[in-house]
Amino acid sequence: MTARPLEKYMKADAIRALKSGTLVLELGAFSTRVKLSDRRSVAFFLDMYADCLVTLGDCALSDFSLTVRPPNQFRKYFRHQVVPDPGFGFPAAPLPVSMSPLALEMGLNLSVALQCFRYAIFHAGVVAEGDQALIIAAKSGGGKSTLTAALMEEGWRLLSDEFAILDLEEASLRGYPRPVSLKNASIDVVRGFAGKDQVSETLHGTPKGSIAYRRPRRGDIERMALPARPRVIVFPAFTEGAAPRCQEIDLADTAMQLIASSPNYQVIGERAFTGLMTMLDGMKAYEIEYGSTEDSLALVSDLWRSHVS
Amino acid sequence: MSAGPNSDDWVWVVDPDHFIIYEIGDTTFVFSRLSGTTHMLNLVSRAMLDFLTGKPKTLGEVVAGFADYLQVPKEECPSGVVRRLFDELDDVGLVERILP
Amino acid sequence: MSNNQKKDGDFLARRRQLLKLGAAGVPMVLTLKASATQPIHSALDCAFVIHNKVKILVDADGKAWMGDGNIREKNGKYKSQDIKQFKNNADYVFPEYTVPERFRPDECDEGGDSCSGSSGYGDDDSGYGSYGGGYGDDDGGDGDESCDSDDDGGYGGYGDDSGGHSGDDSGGSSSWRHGGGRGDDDGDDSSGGGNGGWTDCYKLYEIDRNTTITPSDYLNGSGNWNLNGPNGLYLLLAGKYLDTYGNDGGFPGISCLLSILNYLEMQ
Amino acid sequence: MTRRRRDIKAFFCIATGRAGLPDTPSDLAAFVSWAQESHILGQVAAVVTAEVGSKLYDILENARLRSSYDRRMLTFETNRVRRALMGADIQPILLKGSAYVAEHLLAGVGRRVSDIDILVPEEHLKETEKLLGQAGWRAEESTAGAYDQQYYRRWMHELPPLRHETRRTLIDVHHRLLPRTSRIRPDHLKLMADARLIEGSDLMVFSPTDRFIHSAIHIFGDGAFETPARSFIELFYLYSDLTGAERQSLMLRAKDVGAETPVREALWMLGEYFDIQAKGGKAPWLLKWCIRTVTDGQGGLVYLANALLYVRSHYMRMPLPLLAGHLWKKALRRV
Repeated sequence: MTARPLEKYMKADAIRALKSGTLVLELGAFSTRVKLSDRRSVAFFLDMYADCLVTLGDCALSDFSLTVRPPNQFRKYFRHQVVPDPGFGFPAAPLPVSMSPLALEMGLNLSVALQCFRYAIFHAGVVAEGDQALIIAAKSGGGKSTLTAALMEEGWRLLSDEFAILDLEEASLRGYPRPVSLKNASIDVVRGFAGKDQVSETLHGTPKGSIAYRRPRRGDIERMALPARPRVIVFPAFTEGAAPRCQEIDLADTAMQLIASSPNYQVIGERAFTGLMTMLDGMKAYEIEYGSTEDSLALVSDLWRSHVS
Repeated sequence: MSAGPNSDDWVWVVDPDHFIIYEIGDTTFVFSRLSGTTHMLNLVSRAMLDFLTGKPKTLGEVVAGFADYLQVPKEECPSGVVRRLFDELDDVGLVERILP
Repeated sequence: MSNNQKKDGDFLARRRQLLKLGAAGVPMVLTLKASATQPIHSALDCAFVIHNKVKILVDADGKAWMGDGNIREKNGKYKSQDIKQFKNNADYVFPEYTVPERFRPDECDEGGDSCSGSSGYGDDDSGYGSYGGGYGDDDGGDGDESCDSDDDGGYGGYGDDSGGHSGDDSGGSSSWRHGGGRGDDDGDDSSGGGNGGWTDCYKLYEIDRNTTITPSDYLNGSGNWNLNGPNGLYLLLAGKYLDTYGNDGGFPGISCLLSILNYLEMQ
Repeated sequence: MTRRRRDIKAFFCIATGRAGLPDTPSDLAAFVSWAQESHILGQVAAVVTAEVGSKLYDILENARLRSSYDRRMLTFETNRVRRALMGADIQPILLKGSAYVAEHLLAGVGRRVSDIDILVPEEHLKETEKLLGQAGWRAEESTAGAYDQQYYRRWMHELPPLRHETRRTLIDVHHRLLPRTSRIRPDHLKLMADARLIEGSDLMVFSPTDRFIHSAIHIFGDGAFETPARSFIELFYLYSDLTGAERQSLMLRAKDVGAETPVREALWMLGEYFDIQAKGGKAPWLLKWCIRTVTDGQGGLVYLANALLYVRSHYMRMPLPLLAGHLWKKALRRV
């Protein structure tokens, strides 16, 4: 039972497996059993995860099980809603069924954030050149995902849009290339430079505004097993009309902010501490402020050139 | 709030096996193996940690001797500050009492 | 590797500076935690919109009624008749001691209204109803009419947070929701002030229509609730409701709150 | 996924290390998903090993990391309780998880816990509460309300749960084992009289026999059925730790301390799921049906069985009028 790319299976088989909860997604370090109940999330999954390795059948073990389902068995007859259910009594908020792709993506994020302890997880995007990685820390309104998507166009490979996944032994980051989540204005920006077919249809009126996803490329998935050593971390700040600015920040502050952004640092304990301290050793951290995607790319490329040759 | 009752006669120590340390500039990151929690210490709290590491002292001795250890004049290191500093380490379980 | 041995030129100066801060009460040990106020992953970054005006009436015993009825006010007193009307038509009723002291009315002119005594124990069957409701669907219709009106919930923008089906999973809960309709003893309240009187035995909180409430705003750095103002009171009541009935829909915003509570629980 | 009817007994065997893992991938997958759903992966990981590099290895390693956090947290909280009571002449008895961890019992390995339980003599309750309060454990706002306080103090066997201001951990301070209103009235004084000091500590734990009895009271008398598999494995290990002589005198002690019914039910369960044929095991048919249905976890009646167990747990704790009142105004811990 070896995993094959999703698109290599008969479509009908894949759909049947998704609906019966017998499809296991093998992505990066994690296997996730996925069960979907509505057409929209199935279509989204088949499209966005087409290049990902999956197995069908009920024999595969998985780290996580995710069900996107109606909130309860009665309600499905009344209202069209779904919730992501990562299987440990985490009742996230119900969403209208039209937003089931969001529920799916939220559920996959929750699974990693709350159930993974084999790696230290930090809330950040990660891209890499070969085996050298750049961490883009998440800051509200900072434009992490837009910057991540823009760097993909510059030839960087995507490790993850949502999490820096730190190996506890060797201070390197693992790939988990899932769709990059784009909000509001950045959707059209990314459609502009990545091409229409690289971005999913837009979900309007979600709790976070409009959302669309930029798919990981086949190359990102093929190279996901190659770990990358982080060299630079940026804390992005998008400010309308701002002149590009860049300021080095103290690694002690960086450590503090990364710990605060980690859902599992406290649980893992000592190995997360030593892992993080080892990772930071020799890294450079910067706060960058910009008013346009071009400026952000220029800032990052300058920093990268001066520290990583 | 304090970790618990205290007395100037009680003997305290910091056990170096119960934590690990990384330094970044003047900041010391301490991971406590007992609590599983990470703490950031500055130069002064770090000095208190060193002052007690492997060297048991009564609270009275800590209060009396810390200014000298820091090499600062006594008036710059009032006993109230020393006691509070001790309490902060006590609170997070980094100092441990040696029972008589 | 004692720090004492590797002092450079201004090492001592920096220590002395820190000691001054210490004397001023600045903590010298900082404990690092994932901050509960910074909802780490996006799923928890939830908010919900109260689409219609909500009023919360609180009495001196900490009872609360939630509804949208009109209550006339004059010089800090409320029209007794309106109060009675409001209670009878309330969508949700919470028993005494639900609301903490700080939200309750300060002084109460005893002559105005006898704030009724113990209720709660009266409705003996309510407990059992909820078991029944759990697996049978027979009770379902009950929840509907009151819940549809407050169906604005959960997530803003599409007002579709599952109101109206509360009966499905907790039939017994209807006694809580239908304050008046279910013969809650307040209906029999012989308010001393009479219908034409005014009373200050209550405090009224109002939440405007289209108010967005972000539960995580009411968490402090160590993950404890810091609930204040009408929105804080709303969250408090939502929490009480949640603990009794679970995430069964009905109460607007409940799912959002629940996801945060669960997150905190796991910290 | 269509599943065959699960062989729960065989699963319990594997989960406690008395049988090897299933041979076929589909049986293995069924076992692992049962363990995941039953929240006992940590317990399984304590006794089961897997080949390095396999997915099972990852899953078990993940569970081990998770449960070592629980153990560390419990140990540290126990350390903090000791610190808070230092100098006072109070020797609390650690209950349940914190006792198992302090005593390094198999029953404590991998078991998920969220709070710490201690038992102090009633006359020390006030002082304990005061000292814990000074050390940062406060009644939460929800339970600090007059009703809740009154409810806990009058009817329950514990103070309202106290949450630590900065660490956010919960502690339940008991002065008896079940509520005053409870139908079963175990004689906590007799259990306390036989408690002993933990080696190298000034904290205490129950004797091994009483640990089993208390666990049976908690699970069958107090109705802690949210995670039956977890509770049953705990009882199994506690029973396994008893010597032959202790097993012989178990029923006698149970009768003596007024815990005959829950201990009989626990022994019935050990026979049902762990093939332990202990004398005295007995349970009413309805309880058996509920437990079998819930443990099996399949079929439409699970909900009914769960609901009945829930009613039962409250029924066991208090008389009817009180029960109605409490469910009506159930205390809220979290907000």
